[in-house]
Amino acid sequence: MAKLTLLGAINNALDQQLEKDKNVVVYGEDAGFEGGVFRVTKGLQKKHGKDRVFDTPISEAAILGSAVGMAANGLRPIPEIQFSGFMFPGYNQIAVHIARMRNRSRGKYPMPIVVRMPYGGGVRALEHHSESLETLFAHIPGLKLVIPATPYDAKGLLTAAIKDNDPVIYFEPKKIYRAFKQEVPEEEYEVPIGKARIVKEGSDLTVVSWGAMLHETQKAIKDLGDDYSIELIDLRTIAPMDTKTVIESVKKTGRFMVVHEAVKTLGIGSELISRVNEGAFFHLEAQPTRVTAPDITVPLPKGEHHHIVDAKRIAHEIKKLAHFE
Amino acid sequence: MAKLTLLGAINNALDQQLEKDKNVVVYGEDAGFEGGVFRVTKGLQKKHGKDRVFDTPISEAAILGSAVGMAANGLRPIPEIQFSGFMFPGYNQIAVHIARMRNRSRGKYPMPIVVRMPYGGGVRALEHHSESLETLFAHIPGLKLVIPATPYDAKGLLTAAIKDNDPVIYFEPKKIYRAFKQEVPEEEYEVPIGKARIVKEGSDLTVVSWGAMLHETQKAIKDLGDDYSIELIDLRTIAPMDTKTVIESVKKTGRFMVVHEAVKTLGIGSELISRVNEGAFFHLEAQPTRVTAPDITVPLPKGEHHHIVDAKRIAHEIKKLAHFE
Amino acid sequence: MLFDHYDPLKKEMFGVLDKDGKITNKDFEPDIDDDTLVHMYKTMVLARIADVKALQYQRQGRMLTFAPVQGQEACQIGPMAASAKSDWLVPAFREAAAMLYKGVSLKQAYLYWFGNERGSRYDDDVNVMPINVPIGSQVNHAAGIAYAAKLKKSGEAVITYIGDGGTSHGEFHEGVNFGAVYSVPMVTIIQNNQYAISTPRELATKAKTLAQKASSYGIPGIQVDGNDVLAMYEATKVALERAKNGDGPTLIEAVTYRLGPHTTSDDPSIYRKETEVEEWREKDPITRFKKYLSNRKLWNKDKEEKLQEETKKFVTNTFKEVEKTGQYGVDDVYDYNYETMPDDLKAQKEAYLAYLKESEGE
Amino acid sequence: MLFDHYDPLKKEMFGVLDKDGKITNKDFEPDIDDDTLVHMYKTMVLARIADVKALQYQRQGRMLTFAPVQGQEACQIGPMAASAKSDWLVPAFREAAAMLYKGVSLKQAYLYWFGNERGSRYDDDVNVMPINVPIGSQVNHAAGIAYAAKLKKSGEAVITYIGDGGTSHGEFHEGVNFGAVYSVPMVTIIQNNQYAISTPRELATKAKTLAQKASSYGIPGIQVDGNDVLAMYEATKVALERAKNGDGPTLIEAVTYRLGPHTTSDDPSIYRKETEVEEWREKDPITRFKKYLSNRKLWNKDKEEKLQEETKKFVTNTFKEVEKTGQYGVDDVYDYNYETMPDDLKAQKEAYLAYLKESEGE
Ligand SMILES: Cc1ncc(C[n+]2csc(CCOP(=O)(O)OP(=O)(O)O)c2C)c(N)n1
Ligand SMILES: Cc1ncc(C[n+]2csc(CCOP(=O)(O)OP(=O)(O)O)c2C)c(N)n1
Ligand SMILES: [Mg+2]
Ligand SMILES: [Mg+2]
Repeated sequence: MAKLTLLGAINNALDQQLEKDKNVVVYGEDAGFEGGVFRVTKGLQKKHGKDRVFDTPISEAAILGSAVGMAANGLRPIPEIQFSGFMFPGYNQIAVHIARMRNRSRGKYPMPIVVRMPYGGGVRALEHHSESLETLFAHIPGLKLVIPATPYDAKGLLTAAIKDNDPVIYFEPKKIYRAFKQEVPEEEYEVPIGKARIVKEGSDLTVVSWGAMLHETQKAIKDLGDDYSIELIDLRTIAPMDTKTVIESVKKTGRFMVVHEAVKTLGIGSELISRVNEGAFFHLEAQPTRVTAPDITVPLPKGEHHHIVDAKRIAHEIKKLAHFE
Repeated sequence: MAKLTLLGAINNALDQQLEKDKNVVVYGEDAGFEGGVFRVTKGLQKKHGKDRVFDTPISEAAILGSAVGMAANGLRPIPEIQFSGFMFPGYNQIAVHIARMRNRSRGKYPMPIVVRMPYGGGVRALEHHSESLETLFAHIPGLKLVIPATPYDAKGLLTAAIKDNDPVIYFEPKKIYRAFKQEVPEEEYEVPIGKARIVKEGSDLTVVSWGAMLHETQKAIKDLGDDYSIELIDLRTIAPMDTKTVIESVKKTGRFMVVHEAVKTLGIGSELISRVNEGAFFHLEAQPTRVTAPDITVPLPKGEHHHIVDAKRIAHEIKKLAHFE
Repeated sequence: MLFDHYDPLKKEMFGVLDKDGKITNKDFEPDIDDDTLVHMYKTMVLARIADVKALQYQRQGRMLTFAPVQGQEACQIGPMAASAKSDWLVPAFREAAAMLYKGVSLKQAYLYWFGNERGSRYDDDVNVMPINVPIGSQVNHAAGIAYAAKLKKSGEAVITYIGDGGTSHGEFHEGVNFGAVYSVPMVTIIQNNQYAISTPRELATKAKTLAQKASSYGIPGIQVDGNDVLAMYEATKVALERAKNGDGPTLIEAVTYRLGPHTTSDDPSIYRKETEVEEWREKDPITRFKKYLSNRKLWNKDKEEKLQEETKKFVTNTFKEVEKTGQYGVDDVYDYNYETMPDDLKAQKEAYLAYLKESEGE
Repeated sequence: MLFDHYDPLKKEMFGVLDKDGKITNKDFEPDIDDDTLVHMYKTMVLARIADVKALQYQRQGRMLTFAPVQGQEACQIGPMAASAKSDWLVPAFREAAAMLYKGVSLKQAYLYWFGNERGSRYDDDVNVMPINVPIGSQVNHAAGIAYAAKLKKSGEAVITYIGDGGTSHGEFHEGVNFGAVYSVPMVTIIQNNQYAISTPRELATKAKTLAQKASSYGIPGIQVDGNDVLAMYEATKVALERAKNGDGPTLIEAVTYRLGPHTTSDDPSIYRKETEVEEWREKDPITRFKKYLSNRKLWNKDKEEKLQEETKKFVTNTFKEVEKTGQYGVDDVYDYNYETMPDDLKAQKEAYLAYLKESEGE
């Protein structure tokens, strides 16, 4: 076991899978020689060769579209999008091909592709470098979407994603790339896609979050102390959602809150609330609460604090919901 | 007053605004000379000249990106996307520029753009010709999204959209382009953006729908007869949503259903249910119901009937919800 | 090398066959064995008849709207005949002739235009990608397939098609460029059939030829008479050799014409003159090739009559078979979206099946 | 015409000034009045000093990451000086020098890199679009602005910038093509600074020059010494004349070098040798231009010292002013998303303000 950051765990998983499966290829803008702008793929080109770990022209449609072709011809491509805010020019390939080729070809051409992209705010970045675009992937049938919040899950989920025969979008919470270290097994292991993790059991209120925001939520819960018995769930997989775990929890607690970085309207919170309605309506003791960004464009850093929610705000909302009669 | 189809009403609104405002331009793939593949823009090039109504190369990014530039330089562009399923290559321009330029430039460059696109299924079409992609626009701050269900609204909403100084995505329910005619005033009028329409008052149950699906819902209600007192709302504007009208209705009826063509997960239904929770939670007598397509890719025509809901299914679900105790 | 002789910037077009099926360019006449020549011809005829019939079925409401191939058979059959079985075809949406040559069955082709995804499940050993509707996106798929071929040293090359209108698309640009950067074994054939739906070639781009776009990617480009099946064969063969030698992609512009409508929903009389169509009908690629074969004594009237009759029967019978399949079942709709169906989707499927049962009487 | 003399396919590069500031190409030496020459020089120096200072502030954590312009001043100032006040500038993200010349104030420029949208609200009469981060997309904006100019017969032309790496993008392809199809008044300048972050120019495309991509759109293309401000002026002037005459777009490749890092988050020592940087430092566009001005007796040591001192003071004071603005308020975040705030957003804003109030003590 080694102590790794989330970034280190991703690098380790990529390295291991490149080693074990000669069909795995890793590529993207600056992902080869220098190892990516965040150095997530550092050292991989040197070790695995520049045919399997390589730099691309700036062309997201080609990066993602070529993955379709590589997958059709037997590879397991892992393209990187430099920042999730730059996925738009390649979204066509994701929505109309990567998500659909298996179904279109009635199983002849499955798409074992993992699209990696750093996402999320709070890093004092320029425009388009702070987006949380979960909805744009979770709404498209045929895709999976996972988001690790810990180094352990980062490696396990990525390994599972690479071995999955369906396309997986892998969001990397860049704010916590190097925030802390955790013991991560050297050997291969998988964290199953589609299973949430109960971070902390509780009986008064269920809170669901993921990615960097999970840690803000944890902080809020810690700050609130023992007065509140909160069940905290790390959703981990956004699509397909682990509805069951969430519903079970709400049946127990009767109160539901979701915390995310994305804007409110049609954020993942809206889907979770709908599912909680469908699965635990008569257990609800209060209206579900969404703690999210408002429906505005992510501001530049001097205004970003008005957009992204923090532990203080989360704690405030938890108190309100817990005390609601 | 003339009796017009929905398509005729759109043509009429475009014609009128081209006439009244020399800054209006209309363009898209085949939108000029032949008047578009559905003939929505028929006759407009001949009448207004080929500098103001024109054909473009096949390049959605250029079609939408040039609109940004035209708007910045004083025009009111109305680009057409041939089918909503082909908007993806141009989605970058919509999400990162059209929606954001006003905010980015702190008001210097507003974006008075109307992006027209036919959408929706049930017309025995090829792949990518039947999508309902409301979510991909309603989730993006800075955009508006309207969908007419009648010729009267088609003209009024389009006129309002053209006069709006913010970007409006205008979905055209192609299934009902020529389905029926309605009296449409010759003179200019606006149907306000952001206001739903109560199609029929009722006291037992609220159903919200829009576009072609509104008509299936109407049919279902008619088929059900007088046993059920249903309040039917045509949402008309998807973003910004008329939350108030919906909430008021649910407060009255206590039961809520949404019917749409898009897939279930993160469809507009999820947002409506969340808003109903937030605004009328303690009025709800039963769990809200989503009557939508399942979370799968739109099938080719020989399987499409398993995807899109019809009047029969809607009636079935209304009965279930109305009888729920 | 062939490509050095024809400079698209000077509008030099490569051809070997004239309208009467005579060889005008001995230097570049391809060397094709007789059986292959006849097989090429037969497939062109099959594609033509299947097309004519499908138009008819469609007008009767028995098939979906589809994209007819009439007039473009040569630029599809020539290249396919020049390729190996293991080489890939990455079509756009108007390549029925090419697909049939590469081993897609007529039944599959028809099933697709009948509205059934099973029509895109070709046999396992057929290296053809499904019909690709979103313009340009297939070029990136081709680049990826070719990248994999190069990495695996499989010896495969890839041929992809795009229309004249499609060359304006960003996906075309990125795909050809991507392939060129890595020198992958890939040949991009532009079928310049003069129109993108109603929009004439001149509105796609101000470039005089589409072949000259090759210089943007630092690869060879050539303009070829797309109604000359031998020239298309030869240009593709040389391009495939380059590809397999590691010399990278080639761009071929096939100058041709769509004799039919864009699709069955299209009315070409709005945007083009019948005289123009007539001019191109004179250059019909099948007629030209038939003359060539007759000149070489490989074909005659009797053979033609027999072929016509047999093919028509085959096409009619195939369509009848396809028509019998009708609407398809719930499993087909739900079961191919993922390898293993997620729980929530399973629940949706079960709910739908339950509804179907409950509502049977309603 | 200038463009006929330099064929990018033959790698002929246009230049007029040598390293020592001597004219090597009398035929194409531009005719610029003395005041303008001096103003051009002063703006280059301002851009350079603003850049050096900003790097320093950024390292101290007082500014955001930003894209330095050092080394590329000539390919920005030359074209801007050749343009009219009413002509538009549509920048990518590394055009600080061009923006300053066109009337963006240093305060605005700094405010943006300080992380405040107000830095993108230029004065009303300044025809400059905000900094554009998503690669390539600005080219389509330029095409649209130029389309509007043509339609309104306003006489304006549009200059847009893109990097070498950006030419691989589909948005570049579509934008230049769109402009060419309608012959709009538009000039696209590729700043080939040899790298896209860590990725060398050779990996962007196999084309020998980027200027040759022009032929793909049927427009003229020229490769220019991008560190030669006079050559850049002249090439742009001719291109703008063509544009305003209705002859359509031009593509200019400016061969230059980014002397600094890609952004302040970048460590160029990973991917390029110091010797390479040194070579290009010798070709510094500012030094060359200064020598030219000195040769023409328009500049001397005293003037230089004074300029340096004044500019440094101006830059430092401007930054101090900017730094005082600090974080901005709730209104700024909410109020510019729509002309009229929708009700639900209003409610969100009110809820947030209420929360701020309630939680003050927490
Ligand atoms: C991205 C995208 N935009 C628009 C369309 C609609 N469309 C289908 S075919 C066509 C014209 C294609 O013209 P061309 O590339 O010349 O091919 P041809 O039809 O002539 O074979 C268009 C615009 C599409 N399929 N994909
Ligand atoms: C669509 C998109 N993809 C990726 C990026 C991230 N990115 C920012 S700058 C850059 C390199 C740009 O290189 P080049 O075009 O040569 O311009 P330069 O930075 O050298 O001025 C990249 C990849 C982006 N901004 N936009
Ligand atoms: Mg065509
Ligand atoms: Mg560069």
